[in-house]
Amino acid sequence: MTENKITYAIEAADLNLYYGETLAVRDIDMQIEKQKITAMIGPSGCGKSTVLRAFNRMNDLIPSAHATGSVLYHGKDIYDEDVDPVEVRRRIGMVFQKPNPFPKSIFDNVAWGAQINGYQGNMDELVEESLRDAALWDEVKDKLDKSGLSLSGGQQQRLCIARTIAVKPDIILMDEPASALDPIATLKIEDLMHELAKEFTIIVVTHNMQQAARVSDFTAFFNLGEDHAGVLEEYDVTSNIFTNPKKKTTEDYITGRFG
Amino acid sequence: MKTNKLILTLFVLIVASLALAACGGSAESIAAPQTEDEVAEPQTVAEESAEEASAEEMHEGMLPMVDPTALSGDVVSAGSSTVFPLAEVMAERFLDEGFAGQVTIDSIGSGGGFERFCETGETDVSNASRPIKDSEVESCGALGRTPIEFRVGTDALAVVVSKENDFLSDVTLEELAAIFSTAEKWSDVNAEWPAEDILRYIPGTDSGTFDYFVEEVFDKDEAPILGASNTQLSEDDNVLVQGITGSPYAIGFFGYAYYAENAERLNIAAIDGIEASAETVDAATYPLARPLYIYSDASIMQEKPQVAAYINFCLTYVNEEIVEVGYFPANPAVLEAAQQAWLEAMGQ
Amino acid sequence: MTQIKEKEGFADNLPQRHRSGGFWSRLFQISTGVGIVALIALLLNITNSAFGYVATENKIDPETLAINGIPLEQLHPIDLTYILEQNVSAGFFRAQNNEKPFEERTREEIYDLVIERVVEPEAAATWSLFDSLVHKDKINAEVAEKYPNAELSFQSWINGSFLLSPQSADPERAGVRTAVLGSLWVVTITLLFAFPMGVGAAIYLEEYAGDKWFNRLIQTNINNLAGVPSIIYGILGLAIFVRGMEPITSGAFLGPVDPTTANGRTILSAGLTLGLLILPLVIINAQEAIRAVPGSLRQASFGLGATKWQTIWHHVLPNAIPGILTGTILAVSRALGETAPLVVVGASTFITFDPTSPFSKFTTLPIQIYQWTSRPQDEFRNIAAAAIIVLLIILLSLNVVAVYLRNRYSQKI
Amino acid sequence: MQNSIDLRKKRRWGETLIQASLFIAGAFSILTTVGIVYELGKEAMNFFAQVSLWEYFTGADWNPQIDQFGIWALLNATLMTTFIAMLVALPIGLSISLYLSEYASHRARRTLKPILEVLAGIPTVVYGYFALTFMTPLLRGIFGRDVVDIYNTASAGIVIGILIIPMVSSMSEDALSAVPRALRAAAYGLGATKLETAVKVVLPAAISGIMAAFIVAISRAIGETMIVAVAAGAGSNFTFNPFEAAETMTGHIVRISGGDLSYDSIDYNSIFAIGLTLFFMTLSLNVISQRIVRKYREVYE
Repeated sequence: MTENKITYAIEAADLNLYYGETLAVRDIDMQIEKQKITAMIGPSGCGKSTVLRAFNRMNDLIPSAHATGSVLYHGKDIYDEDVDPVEVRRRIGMVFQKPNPFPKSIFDNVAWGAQINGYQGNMDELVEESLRDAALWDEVKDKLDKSGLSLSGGQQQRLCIARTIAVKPDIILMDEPASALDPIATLKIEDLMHELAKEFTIIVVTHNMQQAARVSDFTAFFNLGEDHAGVLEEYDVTSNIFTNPKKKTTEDYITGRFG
Repeated sequence: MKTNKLILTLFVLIVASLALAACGGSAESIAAPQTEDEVAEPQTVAEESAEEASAEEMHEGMLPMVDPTALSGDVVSAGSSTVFPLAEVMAERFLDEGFAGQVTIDSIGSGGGFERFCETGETDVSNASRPIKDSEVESCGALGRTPIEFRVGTDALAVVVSKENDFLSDVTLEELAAIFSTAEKWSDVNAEWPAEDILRYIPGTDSGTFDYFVEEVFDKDEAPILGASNTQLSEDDNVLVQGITGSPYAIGFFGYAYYAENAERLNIAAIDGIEASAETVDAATYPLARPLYIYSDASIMQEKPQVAAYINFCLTYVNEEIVEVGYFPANPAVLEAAQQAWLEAMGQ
Repeated sequence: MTQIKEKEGFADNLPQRHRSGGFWSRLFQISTGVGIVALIALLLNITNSAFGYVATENKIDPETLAINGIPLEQLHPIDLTYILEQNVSAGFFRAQNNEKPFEERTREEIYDLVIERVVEPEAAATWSLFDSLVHKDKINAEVAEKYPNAELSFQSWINGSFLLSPQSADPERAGVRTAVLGSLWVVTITLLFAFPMGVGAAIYLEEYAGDKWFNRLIQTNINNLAGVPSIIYGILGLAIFVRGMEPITSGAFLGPVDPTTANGRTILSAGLTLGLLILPLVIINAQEAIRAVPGSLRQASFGLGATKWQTIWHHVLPNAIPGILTGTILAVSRALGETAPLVVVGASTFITFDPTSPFSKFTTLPIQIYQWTSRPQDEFRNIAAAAIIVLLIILLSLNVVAVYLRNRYSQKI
Repeated sequence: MQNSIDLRKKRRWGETLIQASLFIAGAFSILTTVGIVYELGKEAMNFFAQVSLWEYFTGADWNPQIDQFGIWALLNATLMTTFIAMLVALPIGLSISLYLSEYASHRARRTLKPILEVLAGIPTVVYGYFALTFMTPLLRGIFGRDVVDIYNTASAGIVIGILIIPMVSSMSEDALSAVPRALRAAAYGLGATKLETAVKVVLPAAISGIMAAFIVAISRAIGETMIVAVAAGAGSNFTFNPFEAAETMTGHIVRISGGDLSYDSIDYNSIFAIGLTLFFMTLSLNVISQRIVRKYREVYE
C-alpha cells in the first residue's frame, strides 16, 4: 500500500451495483478527499443514493442488492469477505433524507449509538457535545427527556446528525439531508455541514444544485448511461464543475436544460 | 284438541293391532334378545288389520307395537352424558326402522337436562342418571308437566385398581368407606396391605356417579370423601383411567363401560365378595349398581305420538342394545314397571 | 495493510456484540423451532390415532350364511333377502322395504346390506399409526393369538364414508357430515356478523373517536371482553339470542313455524354467540392494523379533497387489510374450535339430519370431537382424531384463502 | 351571484350515516358487557343471598358440598396456570415474532406464519388430551413420578402456553413489521448489529401492538377452559405447587354446567358468581395494562 492511497477517505474502484439482475450503477471510480465535502448530483434515478449507500454497505439491507468491484477504506476493501458491515457503519455514519429519530427521548437518541458501540467516556458530556456540534443544544437542553419525535422537522434532522456524530465516525454520508426541510432549516443544516467538515469527511447527495455549489468542495455528476445504468459522468472540484464543465451533458444539467 | 284425540285413538289402534299380531314378542324379547325369527309377518298384518283391531284385544300390561314408519315430527331430548350413548343407539335404531321425523339428543348433564325439561319446557324427553329431585318436580309442575320416570337400564360402578396392584381383589363397603376417606395408607385399612399412600381418583363432585357413590358408601355424607388427602377428581372417566393406571397404589371408581374397555390395564375389585356381572346386577346383589332413566310427561306423550312411540320403542328394545353400549339391562320387573307407567301415561 | 485504529473512547466490543447477536438469533430460531415442534407433536399425536391397523371380526361368519353350499357372495337376491329378514330386526327390514322394495333392488345392494347389517364386520382391536409402522410383527402375533378369526387391515379412519355419513352410535358407521355442515354454517354466520361489526368498531375507535371518556370506556371494555371465558358468552348467548330474540333466531318472524319444536337453539343463535365471542379479537387486531397505516397517506388523501370516509375506504382500509385478515383468521380459527359456549347455546350432540338454513338445529365438529373423546371405546378415539383432521383441513383451507387475500393486498401496496 | 364558490359547510348525510353506524359498532361492545354483567349478576345474587361476600373473598377452600365457598382455591389455580402459560407463551411467542419479522426470509415468513396460526384453531379439548397424555408424562419423566401428580397445573399451563403462542407471535409480528424501515436504517447507520436493531429499536417502537397481543393472550389464558378441565384436575386445591392438581375457575364452571347437579342448587348458582368474579378480574387486569400501554405508546411520523 502506498502512502498516497490512504490520503483519500474512501475510494471506489470499478464499482458495479446491482438490484437482482439489473445493473443499477456501472463502473464507478472515485476518490473522496479527507475532511472535505463531496456533493453528488444528477437526475433522479441515476444511482447517486445507491452509490452513497454502497460506501457503508447499507445496500446489504436490501436482499436483492449486491456489488462487484471494490470500495477501499483505509486500504481495505469493505466488500471483502472478512469485513464486518457493522464495523464499517460505525465508522461511516449516515444521515437520511427524511428525519428518522427513534421513538425515544432526545438524550437517548443521541446516546444510543454510542452506548451500543461501547462508549466508555462520560455520556452526558458526549450528548451535550454532540448536540452542540449539531447546533441543537440551545434548543433542546431543557427537554432532553422529551421524545425525539416532539421536535420540528429541521430539529429532528439535526438530532439525527447529532446522533451520527456521537459515535465519532470518520465519514458522514448524507442522503439529501435537507430535501424535506424549509429554507431556513436547510440553511442551518448547510452551515452545520461546513462546521462538521473541519472534523469529518462528508459525502452528500443532493438534488439542489445551489446547495451543492454552496457547500461542497468537490462535485460528482452522475447521469444515466445508454444502458439505463447510472454512470459517473464527471467528477471535479466544485468550482470547475459549475463554471467550467468538461462535458456537454454536465453543462446541460447544471444550466437546467434537462433533469 | 279434538283432532289430536282422534289421531291418538287411531294410533293406539294401529299399534295395538301390531302388538297383537306380533304375539307379544316384546315381553319375551327382554329376556332373550334373539326373537327376530318370530317377527317375520307383522307388516302384512299391519296393512289389513288396522281397522279391525281394537284396544280391548290388547294384552294387559303389554306395550303396543311401534311402527316408526307411520310417525313423523320431532323428538327433542337432552340430559345425562351417561345415558347419552344408550339414547343414541335407541334413537338411531328408531330412525333406521323408518321414523321419518327428527330425533335430537343433547348431552348436557342430568341437571341441564332437567332444566330444559322442567324450567324452560324445551324438551320432550329428559335423560338422567339420577332420580329427579323434588325441587325439579316442583318447577315442572309450574309448567303443567308431571314428570314420569322410565327406568331404562343400569350402570354398575366399577371400583378399579391398576394391573400392577396385586393385593386388592375384593373389598367390603366398610373398607371402601375407609379407603376413600380417613385412611392415609393402604395398611391403615387392612394390615396385610402395603404401607403406601392411597392415591384416589374419583369423578367430579357434580357427577351422578359421585353422588351415587357417596349415597351408597357414605350414606349421603360428602364430607369424608372430600376431606380425604391425595384425592384427584376429574369429570372425564377416560382421564381417571389414565390416573389409575399410573400407580399400583391408586384406586378409583367409574362406570363399568370404562373398565370393560380398559380391562387389560385395570383390575376390578369385587364388592363384598360379589363381582359385577349381568347376573349380580340383575339380581340387585351387586351393591354399586346405578339406575339410568328417561323422563317425560303424559300430556307431551299424548300430544306428540312420536314421543310416546319413541319411549315405547326404547322400553321395548333397550335390552337388545344395552349390553353393546356397556351397561347392564334393568331388572325385568323394573322394566315392566316402566312399561306400565307408559300405559298409564297414555291413559290405559 | 494498515491496521485501522480503534476509535478514541470506544471499547472494542464488536466481537462480543456479534457473539450475543448470534446467540440471540439462534435463540429466536430455536423458539420458532419449538413452536413448530409443538405443532408437529400435536399433529402426530392426532395422526397417530387417525390411521393404523384394525383387526376386524365378523359378528357372523359369512361361511355359516352359505345356503346349500353356495357361498354368500354368489347367492341369489331372494336368498340374500331371506338371510337379511332372518337376521335383522323386523322394523329395520320393514323400513328398508318401504324405502325401496327388495324385489327392485340389485343383488349388490342387498349383498352390501347383508354385509353391513348381518355379517357386521367390527373392529375387535385397533392400533396406533406408530405401533402399526414399528411393531407390525407384534401386532400380527397378537391378532393370531387373541383374535384368530379377525382380519387385519390398515385403515384410515378418515375416508369417504366418514365424511359423507351422518352421526351414528356405531363408530364404524359414524361420520362427520352433519357436524361439518353445522360448523360451516355457524362459522359463516359468525363471520358475517363479526367481520363488518369488528372492522367498523375498529375504524370508529381509530379514525373517529376522540380521547373522550366514553371512547376510552369502549376501548377498555373491548380489551376486557377479549378475556371473558367463552362459556360466559354461552350464558349470554342463551339469554339474548336463544331466549330474548327467539322470534328472530327461531325463524318465526319469516313465517309460521311449528311452535312445539321450533325454538331459539339454532345455527343463527350459535353463530351470533360466537360472533360476540370473537368480536373483541377482530376489533383489537383491526385497530392495530389501522394504526399502522402511515398518517401521510391520510393527509395525502385529505389534501386531494377527499372526505373522511373516502380516505378511509380508499386508502386506510386497503393498507390495513393484511393485518385485519390476520386477526380474522385467528378469530375464526378460535370460533371453529369452540365447544363450551355451543353446549350452553344448544348444539345437539346427536342429530342426523343436515342443517338447511340458519334456523336449523345443528351440531359442530368440536362438539362431536369432545363427545367422542369421552367415550370408553377405543374406536371413538380413532374417529375423534379423524374428525380433528377434518377440522384442521377446513381451517387450513380457510387459512389458504386468507393468506391468498393477504398476499394479494400486501403486494398492491 | 352565479358561479360563485360556495365554501359553506354542507351536511354530508352519507358521511354522517356512516359515522353513526361506525359508532354503533363501537358502542355495541358496551351492550355486550351490560348483558354479561346483568345475566351473571342476576343469578349471582341468588348465590350471594346464601354465601357471604366475606366468606367468598377470604376463604381458601371451595367445597360446595360441605358449604365451603372460598374463591381463592379456584382463583389461585387460575392465576397459576395463567402465569405458567405466560412463562411459556410470551418469550417463545415474542422470539418467534422477532425471528419472523427481522431474521426470516420473506418466503419462510409466508409459510411459517399460517402454519403457526393453525395451532390456534385446534379445538382446545385436543390440547387438553395433549397435556394429559404427552405433557404430563414428560414432566413426570423429568421431575419424577412422586413429584408430579397425574393432573397438575404445570402441564395444563404449559399447554395453554403452546395454545396462545400463535396469538402472541402472529399479532406481535404484525406490529414489528409495521415499524417503518427508516428506523431500522437509522440504527444500522449508527453501526448497530441486527440484534441491537431488532431488540432496542424495532421492538420498543412496536410495543403498543405487542402489548395488545400480550393482553389478548393473557386474557385468553385466564379464560381457557377445556385444557384445564381435562388436565388440571377437578378438585379445588389451594396450593402453590405447580405439580399438584388444582381446579381453576373456568374448569369449575364447565364441570358444573355439564354435570348432573340440579340447576337450582347453590353449587349451580355459584358458576355465575365465579363468572362475575372472573369478569371483574380480567377487567382490572385490563385497566392496569391499558395504563401501561398508554404510557409506552408512541406516534410515528
